[in-house]
Amino acid sequence: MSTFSLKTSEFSVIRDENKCIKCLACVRQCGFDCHQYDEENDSLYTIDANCVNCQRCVYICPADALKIYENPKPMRSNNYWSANDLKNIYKQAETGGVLLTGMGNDKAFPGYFDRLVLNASQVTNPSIDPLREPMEIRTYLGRRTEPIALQKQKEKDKTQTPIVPIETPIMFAGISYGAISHQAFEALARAAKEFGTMFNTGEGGLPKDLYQYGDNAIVQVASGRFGVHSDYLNVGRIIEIKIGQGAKPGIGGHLPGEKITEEISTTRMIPEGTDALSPAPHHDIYSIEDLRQLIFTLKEATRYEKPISVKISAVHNVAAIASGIARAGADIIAVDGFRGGTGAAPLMIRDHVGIPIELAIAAIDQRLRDEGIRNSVTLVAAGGFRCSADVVKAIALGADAVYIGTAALIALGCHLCQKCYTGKCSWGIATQDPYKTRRLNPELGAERLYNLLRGWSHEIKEMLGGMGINSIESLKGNRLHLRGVGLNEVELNLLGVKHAGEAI
Amino acid sequence: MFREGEYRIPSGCAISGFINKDGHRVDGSAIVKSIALMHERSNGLGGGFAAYGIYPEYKDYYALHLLFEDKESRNQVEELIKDNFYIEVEDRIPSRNVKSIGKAPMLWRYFVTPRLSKIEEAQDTEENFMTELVMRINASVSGAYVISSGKNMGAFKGVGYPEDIGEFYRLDEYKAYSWIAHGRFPTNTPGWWGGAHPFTLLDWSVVHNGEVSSYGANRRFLEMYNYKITLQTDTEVIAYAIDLLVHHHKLPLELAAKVLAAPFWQEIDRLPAQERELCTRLRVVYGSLLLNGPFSIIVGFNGGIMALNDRLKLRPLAAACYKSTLYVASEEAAIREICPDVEKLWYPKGGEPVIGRLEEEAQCRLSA
Amino acid sequence: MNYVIIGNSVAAVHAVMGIREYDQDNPITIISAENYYAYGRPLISYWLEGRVKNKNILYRPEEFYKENKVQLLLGRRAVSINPDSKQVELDDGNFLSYDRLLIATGGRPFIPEIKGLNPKNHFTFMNYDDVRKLEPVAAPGKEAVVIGAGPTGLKAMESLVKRGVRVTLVELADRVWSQALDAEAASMVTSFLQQRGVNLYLNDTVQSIEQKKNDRLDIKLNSGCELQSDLLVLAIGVRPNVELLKSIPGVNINRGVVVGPDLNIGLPDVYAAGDVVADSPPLFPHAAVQGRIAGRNMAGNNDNYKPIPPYNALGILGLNIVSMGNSIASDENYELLVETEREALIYRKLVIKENRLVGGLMINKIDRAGIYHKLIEEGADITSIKDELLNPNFGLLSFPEPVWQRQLAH
Amino acid sequence: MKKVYARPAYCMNCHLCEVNCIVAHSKSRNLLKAFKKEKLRGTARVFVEERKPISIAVQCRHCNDPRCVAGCISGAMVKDTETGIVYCQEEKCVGCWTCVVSCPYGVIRPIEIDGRKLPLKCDLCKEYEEPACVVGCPNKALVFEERGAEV
Repeated sequence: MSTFSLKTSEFSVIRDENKCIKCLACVRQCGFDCHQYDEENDSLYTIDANCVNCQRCVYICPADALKIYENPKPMRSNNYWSANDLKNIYKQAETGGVLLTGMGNDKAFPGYFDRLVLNASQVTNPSIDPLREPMEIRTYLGRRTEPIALQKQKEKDKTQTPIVPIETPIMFAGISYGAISHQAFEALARAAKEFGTMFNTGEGGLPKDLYQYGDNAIVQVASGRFGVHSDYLNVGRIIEIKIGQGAKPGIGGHLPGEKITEEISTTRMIPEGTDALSPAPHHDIYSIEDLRQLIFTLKEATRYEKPISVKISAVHNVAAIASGIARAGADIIAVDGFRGGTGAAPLMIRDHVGIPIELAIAAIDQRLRDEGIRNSVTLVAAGGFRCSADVVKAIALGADAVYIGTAALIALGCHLCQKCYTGKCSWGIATQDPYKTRRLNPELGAERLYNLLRGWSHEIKEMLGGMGINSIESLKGNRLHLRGVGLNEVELNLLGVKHAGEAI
Repeated sequence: MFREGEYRIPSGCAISGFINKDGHRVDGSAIVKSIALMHERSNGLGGGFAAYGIYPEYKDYYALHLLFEDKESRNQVEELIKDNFYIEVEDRIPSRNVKSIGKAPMLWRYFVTPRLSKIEEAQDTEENFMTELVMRINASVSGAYVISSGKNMGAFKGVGYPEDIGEFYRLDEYKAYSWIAHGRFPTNTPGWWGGAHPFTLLDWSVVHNGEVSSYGANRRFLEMYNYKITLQTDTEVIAYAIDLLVHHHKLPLELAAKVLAAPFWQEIDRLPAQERELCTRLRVVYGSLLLNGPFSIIVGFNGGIMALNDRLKLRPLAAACYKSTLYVASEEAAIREICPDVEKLWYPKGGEPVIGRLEEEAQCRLSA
Repeated sequence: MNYVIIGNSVAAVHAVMGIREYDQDNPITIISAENYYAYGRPLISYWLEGRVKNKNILYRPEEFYKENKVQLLLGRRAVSINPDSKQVELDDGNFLSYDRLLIATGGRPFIPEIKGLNPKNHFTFMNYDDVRKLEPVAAPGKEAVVIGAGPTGLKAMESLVKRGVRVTLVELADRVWSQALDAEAASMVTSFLQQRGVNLYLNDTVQSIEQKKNDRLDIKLNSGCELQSDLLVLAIGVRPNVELLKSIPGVNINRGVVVGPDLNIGLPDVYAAGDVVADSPPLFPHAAVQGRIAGRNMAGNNDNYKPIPPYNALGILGLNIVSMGNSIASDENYELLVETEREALIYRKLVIKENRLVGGLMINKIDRAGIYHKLIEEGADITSIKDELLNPNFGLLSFPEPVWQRQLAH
Repeated sequence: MKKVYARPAYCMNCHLCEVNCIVAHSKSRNLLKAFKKEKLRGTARVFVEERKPISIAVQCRHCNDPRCVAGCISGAMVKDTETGIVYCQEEKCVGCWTCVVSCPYGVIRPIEIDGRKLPLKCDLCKEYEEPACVVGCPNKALVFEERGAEV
């Protein structure tokens, strides 16, 4: 007997009986036990309450017999109290718990990417055809020491900081092994290697069998220190100290014990089945000086051969914080906007803490320029990059490169059902259930990710060519190629762009 | 209507220049003839010249060429100048009336040396002190503009076809070992005398044909080094970029050229290790100074000129030699016009700088 | 090189294919006593039923002989073999030289001594001619007595029943198909047959036959029962055709001809395959495998025949029976896994001895039976999968991972 | 010869190989017709064995010395000498099931369609360029390739 609940089904799964061939693929593939088969009657039915609209069944159904509809809001419509608000209150009234969610902020905050437009050449200078002319999007990560020490070219110059090339200004964001399956993780690593860019291990360490991808790995050191040891630091090309995450600024992380399988336990160096708790702060970083110490500890540990990145979430004072990080010795600053993804975060934090990445990029870039130290760090932006135009806009605002996390997972099949925290992911991505993880063939995943990078990169080249630019560095911080649409004075100033229609 | 400085103005143009590497000084008629041949590449909204070695008698003084639109701006500037410099000579820049040229601003020149006390006060080098001052005038005194400020050189520019500008400034009366010239075809300007080419900063002068699509990136990078961008022209940022690289960061001109028109990664990747490392670092560090989009430029400086194309060679540039003279121009004809018997003529590859310098003996003689 | 094959059934056909794997050119001659191209011998019951037409009874298409450069002597018998001169003497007086010879003469029905029995008042159920003779008389409404309830008798019974003939089966043993069915299975089959109107006499056999004037037969059984019938079919057993080899020194006959692992019969270049071979179950698959190996060896290869446990699949009136290896074992030396659903006519039994599968018997639920047969043949230790064996999901995944990985990689 | 190989690490138990197999072997070659009109559900020649979390699609291995061919009493089961494909000439088959017992992999399935007994087995979609199960596998858990000499 089911317990009485005020929660109602969000979705209806409609099966077209005329089409259904009863192959039971939906039953076998649903991660949330929505599809049921009654063997006695040889009939199929659905438990709508279980449906999260992950679309797995829709995709797998060979007969195209399934459709998922959002149920009409069962509550009286109210412009202030949204159906979601009510639903959440009902849920909490029943459980008394914190509302959890997965993936990025889905609230309807205004998006600046959607109110920025790009420039193109007409007559006075030619646009450049990327199919005919070289179009360079290679980007280097790391501290840029200037002026160039000419006389020291002969011997290895120890003052020269390590720099790392990426063949496209797009990297895969930190998503930990544990949050996602080994298969998904491997797909990211393979695609990064094949394309010549970087993937980020996230805070869960790097499984030994993926050390072969070390040259394309940014290895993270987060507050939980999971999987951090000498080999791990040395096998990666870049080390990233993770301070914050766009989806949950100011709080730590929690990977439930059910997800700590034998392999994950080995990689993370924690007992199997125990919860992996990342503290909110690093307990050895309570100030910028502490950060500097950690940065140089890591540099010492890796013979100054690897750039050190510091990842923070975009918060109100992000520009000043970034400046401090640059001065603390970081070679790369990664900033994650409030649309950044997560495997699990409290809903309130995800949806209400942090600032949009566009503003954070603009503020940090300008602040570092004002201080004359922009060239000493690489600025990597993350958090909700949906398409190549977003990337181009971010770079024009002042980023050197971007991380894509959500977009990469979508390329792997994610449908943003936001149930990562349940570990039931039907797509084999955010789960450790071996029955589901095998759904993601890393070969195919890597191919899809490679294709995504290829497509976006080509689009970036097209957009660059249109602007008459044949190298990405000429776009960096080149806000003249951006114009705002429907932005107010303050916003325009913060972004450092003119309004569309203004010539200069 | 906005004018230069208030408005970003892309323009197409004609450029020409030559240097007598033996230091032999010639009057301006040849350069005028050369640039005049490319009349069609200008539209009458700007022409200008820079000449090196023209003031041997005042070679140790900064020759400030200034334009004033009104009396008041001249007073303001002169006050500034007097505050900071000893003035050796001041006079109007000689000119002729030329029908086709509209009303000219007041054009003055001052041969000055900075007051040591002021340099000390600024706690800076003499050159930086000079640069600061020039930028201050350009940025803060409305109606006044420093056309050139180097030693033993001068820029002459205005609104009109270059041949008319040459006539106006009586260039046939100056003698220089190197001349560069510009005929302008701006797409949108009322035509302002200060906005014409060449653009100069101390000894540097730049004439330019093209439109730099990386302008925003270049500009914001230079602003980080305290360059005050006043004109919003490509020529201005090119001059500052060269100043930063060569003057402040001490890069040889050849390497500066590799910054402005960087080799493609695919070329860099093929270089021997040491060179590859250098070129990689150059691009990584100075990526923001890469001049992207179509351009051909001629840079004049004390003792030499450099011509450079964008790396795709989207704008024309020809070079030629005759005896000890090096010619560069947008079009081959502009060279043949003044040197029918060229010994060697070539079209430099995109990104490949053509540099002509005074021979050592001439250098010594001219500076003696 | 000259290949000669005596016999033209499955062993002979596979021998041809075996030879042709290694030798595409040298001539092959087949001596066939029957007047037909090789046909699927077990198909005769289906032919009689009318389910298989003349065309489809052929085991291989007519072109088979031409394509494989086989000279086929139909209706010819070999009457003697001279291993010294390497010649086969034919019934027309001719001699055929061979370099390699295959004896694939098969077997013939065993005809016991029965009072009143003569060639005209009974039928056998062995070859095409048998059923061609039966066909005109086996008309609906007629009555038939089939002696022997082994596979042959059962198939004969089935085809007659399907033609509308009322059949009485007489079996000497205490149950039908006693070589394969245990008491439980046999009782299921028996009641199934009885439900379909088949009369059964067990522990009984024919004592005498008497032809009546109306062409009907009076058949007396040992038990004293008397049966009237329109026709009598004898399906008691098979005897190998070894006459050609009997007097040749060096050849051992033990019911069939004794062969080495390479299927040589002890004479240079002479091989045997199929039902004529001693100690080999007279079963179709075994003849095929032996024929293939003998053919390869005749062409110069060196292949060994590893005995295959007997197995048989039999469909009787819709009942599907599969037996493998020692399927009847029931004493305490064996461990039995049994699943019975009498109503559904499902029976599954596996026989285990010393942790090895030695036999199996399945009725109506025969999915994946081949895996059991393979286990019997390999003699593998099945301790680890014993609990799985009769599981409805039993399959490759029931085995340890290295095993199924290897199987998939095949 | 080129064969279908299963890659268990990627088999996700969706059974679409079976569906695609059925469609490819249907008269209509149309999914809905094959299942709804021809009623071919359950007649796949490949089938997925499942033992959570592992599943594998199993099908005929097209052996060198196929026991099913040796055992076939009607001569319906043959191995094509050129392609190596083992297949059943259904019009010749009498449904005796000897092949079912012969197959060491247990991948010939005794099925009755419209009262006709037929041994269902993979014929490598000999009428198609590539087997339907491979083409339709959403996770490349089945591949069609040459893997050289067999053990």
